[in-house]
Amino acid sequence: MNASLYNTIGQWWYVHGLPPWIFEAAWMVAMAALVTVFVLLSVLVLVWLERKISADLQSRVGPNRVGGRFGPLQTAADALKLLLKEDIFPAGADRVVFWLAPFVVFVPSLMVFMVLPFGERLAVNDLNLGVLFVVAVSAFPVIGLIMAGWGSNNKYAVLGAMRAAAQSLSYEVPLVLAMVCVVVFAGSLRVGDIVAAQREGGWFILRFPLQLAFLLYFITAMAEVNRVPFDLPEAESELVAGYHVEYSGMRFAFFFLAEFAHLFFVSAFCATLFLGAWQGPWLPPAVWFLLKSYAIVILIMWIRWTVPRLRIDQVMGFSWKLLVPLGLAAVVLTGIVKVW
Amino acid sequence: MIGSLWNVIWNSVFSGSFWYPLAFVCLSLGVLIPAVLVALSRNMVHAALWLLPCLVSVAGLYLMLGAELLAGIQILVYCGGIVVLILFAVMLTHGLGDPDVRVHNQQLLWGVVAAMAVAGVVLRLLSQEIWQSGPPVAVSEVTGRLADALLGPYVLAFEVVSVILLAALIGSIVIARGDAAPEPGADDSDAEAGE
Amino acid sequence: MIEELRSRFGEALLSAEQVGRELRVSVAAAALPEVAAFAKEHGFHYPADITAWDAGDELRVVYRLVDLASGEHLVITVPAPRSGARLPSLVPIFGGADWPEREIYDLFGVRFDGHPDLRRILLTDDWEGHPLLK
Amino acid sequence: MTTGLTPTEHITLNMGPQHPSTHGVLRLELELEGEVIVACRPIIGYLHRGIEKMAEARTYPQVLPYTDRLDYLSSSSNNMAYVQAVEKLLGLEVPERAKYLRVISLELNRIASHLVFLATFANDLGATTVFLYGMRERELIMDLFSMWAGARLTQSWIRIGGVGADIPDGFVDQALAFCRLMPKRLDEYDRILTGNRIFRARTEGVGILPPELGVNYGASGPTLRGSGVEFDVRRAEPYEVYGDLDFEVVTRPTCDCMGRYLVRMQEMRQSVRILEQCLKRLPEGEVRAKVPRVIRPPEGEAYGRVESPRGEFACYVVSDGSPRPARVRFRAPSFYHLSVLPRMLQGWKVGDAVAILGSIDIVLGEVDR
Repeated sequence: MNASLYNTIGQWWYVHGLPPWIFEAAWMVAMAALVTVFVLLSVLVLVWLERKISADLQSRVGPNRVGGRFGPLQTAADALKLLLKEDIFPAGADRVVFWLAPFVVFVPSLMVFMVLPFGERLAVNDLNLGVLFVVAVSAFPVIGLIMAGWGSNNKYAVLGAMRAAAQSLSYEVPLVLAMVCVVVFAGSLRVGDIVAAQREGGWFILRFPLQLAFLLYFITAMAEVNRVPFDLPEAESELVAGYHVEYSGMRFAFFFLAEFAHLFFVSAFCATLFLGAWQGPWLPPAVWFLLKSYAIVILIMWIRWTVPRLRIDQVMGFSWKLLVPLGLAAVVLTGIVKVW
Repeated sequence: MIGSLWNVIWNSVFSGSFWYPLAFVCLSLGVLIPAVLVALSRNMVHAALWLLPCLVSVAGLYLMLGAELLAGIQILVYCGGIVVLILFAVMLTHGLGDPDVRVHNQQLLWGVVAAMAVAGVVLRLLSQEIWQSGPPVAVSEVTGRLADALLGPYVLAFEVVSVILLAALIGSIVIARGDAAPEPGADDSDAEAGE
Repeated sequence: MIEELRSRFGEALLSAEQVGRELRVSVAAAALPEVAAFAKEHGFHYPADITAWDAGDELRVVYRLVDLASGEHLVITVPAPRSGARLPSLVPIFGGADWPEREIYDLFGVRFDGHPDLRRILLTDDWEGHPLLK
Repeated sequence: MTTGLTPTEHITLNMGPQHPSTHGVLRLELELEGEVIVACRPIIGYLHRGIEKMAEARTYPQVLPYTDRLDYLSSSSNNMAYVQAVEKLLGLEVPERAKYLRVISLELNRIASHLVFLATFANDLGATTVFLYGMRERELIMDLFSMWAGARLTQSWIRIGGVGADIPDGFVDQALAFCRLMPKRLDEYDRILTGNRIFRARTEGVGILPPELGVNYGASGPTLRGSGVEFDVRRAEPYEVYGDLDFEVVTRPTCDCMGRYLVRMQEMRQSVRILEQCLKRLPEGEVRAKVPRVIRPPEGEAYGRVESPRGEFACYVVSDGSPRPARVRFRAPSFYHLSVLPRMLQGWKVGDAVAILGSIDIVLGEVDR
């Protein structure tokens, strides 16, 4: 549907002799807006899902009033409340940095969705360096976290920011190594090509050395989105709330949105890289895509509500002493298998 | 009259010849202004943060030259890695209570001399070269060619560099570790006070 | 035990009686550290409780040491004047005396010589007076 | 940790008095080097209500409700310590049934308190689900408490001379049902938490309390037993009917957070064992001895000692022969545990601070009094 719409409008445009790049740009802006709306709505669903899943795991009921028996509108109500709250700047905060931080976190977490194929040709822009784009853009939010922590003029926030920086630097390495395995296997950095490669030879998770890469990706992805057992930057019982301890209202909502958008992204990207993306029998591609993504999301939530939190040095040691060597081994192994 | 002017603008707007220089000027300013602010900021963290737009603009310049891979790596390594490291180091070593440090200007004289010297060399080089302007030649598949080059003729050099970098990484860890850190709780005073 | 204490400390031992498993002794302030050290040598390792009470004419500072092996209690009572009292601190002998001594200082105004960090503990630093005095 | 190259700056972090993991209004002044704790100063007194002073102006029975507010997670131990001291002064003998009921109350309270420990300790380490599991079972005990005392926390059910009222019909069956359920739930906790690799990595070898140091600082209860010292007031100086009951004093030699945790987990099983014995042996009869209308103990002093869930909880009562006590002093185990805390924290990380603080299971109500 997407492809045909693109062709129809595009043809009309060319026939009328208008410059093609305006059409391309407008198309991209429209798709980006669409994806943004989709992501924001997904976040509402995800937050609700997280509450319901955690409630179920903890033998509680969870949201059960707003919007019916299962509280589907609870998150929307909470979001509305956050919008209406007073915007507080802590005394002694670095106002500009404090003001800017939520956006530095939020915008990249939306940008990464631009290369994600929601279905066949259903990506905003399937860059030929898609994977690199994802890795590069995901490097930004951590700067936002540091800005938030430092700008708040709060020691807990600074500790949280330092943890975020250390953790993100450590886990980016195995994350990239895991992606390198996939890229080597697919022979392309373009996300579309990676999906195509899985159409021919089956899901990447089923091909020999890539199970290791999947495991690495899954673990590091949990660390990248700061989820238990890697939620140290915001460890509630230690640092109260970490880097966003001083944020309230709208600004807090931005962090929250970014966190869940990022969670959805890493899950969706996981499905794209390893689980054959939108491909699947009978159901429409977009449905398959969502099913797989949500399966990973639920898995991450399940883990979050089951295990305790690690200590910062254990987190770092885990990455440098185990994941990085494993990642290197995975890359070498993938190379060997590929050359064979 | 007005119509023809409008035509000129219209045509230039829709051809690369208007946008390309504009983007170049914007990105250049995006490099230069933050760079000056990095040097002049009194606040260490602000200085480190100003690096960010500076480096992103450099990545933008790479993009304009059709070097997407380089742009991506620029952002990944410099913004995601180096700036974070700098921020980390600043926050760890610098007092949290007093964010404003004096920018040390004792070496102002030498700084000016050095800057003038560099500027002279650069200007001389610039004046010698004949610069072509205009939109870049469309370079297709830079990445692919880069990959072919790295894994083809230069594979040995590539591997040697990788090994050297790995060795440097391990070496720096060994140096940074220093002596084995004392085990927590194994403080001697604890034991003697216990009895 | 009583005999040993008496022969060792003589005049400083004001009174001594055995009540059930409790050996209640009263000693002069000056002899307190020695008595405590002596008690510790004899197995009373555990400082169960250190407190004080205002008996009207004087303060009584009560040290309860317990021998965990035998279950015996040694209750050392030290009389002290109601104002300006100074006692030797037992912190070098019993780490557990640290906070209780601060508490006694806070609530009764007894100063402990040799205490490493004698500050108010329960009340705020700018509190005037010592509330548990009658 | 200073390697001499770049001295990192120490920062002082105030943990508390409002902080999710200080279990009340405790303030820890931590001096940090990066994440490593260089020094710690506990600052207390935020919850000081002057209960000891107030007690001097109340009659003996009137003091009792104040004791509920000390260690609010196990009010019956506080009641028991005070009542025991007063009964010693009076030389009062309590009916057999009341003694059994008191033990039932104490042990139920011990389980409830240890469940809160389990819940908060797990929560401090980030395992939020276990928090709600602990609270879920605690609720069953709270139901039992409301049956006999009408209150969940501040029971004041143990009174001078016996207990407040006899247990209602159906109590014994409900309590026995709880005793049957609890071991299964304990197995469940073990499955989700005790064997968890992350949990073990966070607790094993962390926060060492050497036994000599513990004894020297007056530590007691599970905190001391986790360091291998077999000291339990229920065994050392049996009160009520503990002397006739069959139970083990659980100790662990490891001296770490895990040791203290395991001691409490095992103690819950022992408490279930004690409860079952008491519920089955519960004799018929009076639940309250004859107590004079105005309690006027003879001049003297008494020391009531109880093994509370946190350790040796004691009450030192001095009587001057009047209807009001001359001095009531509460010996709170948490007070002593907090005073060793700086020793246990040194050299550990901020994340460990909450684990170690959680493992000594303090209640600020009894620390500040």
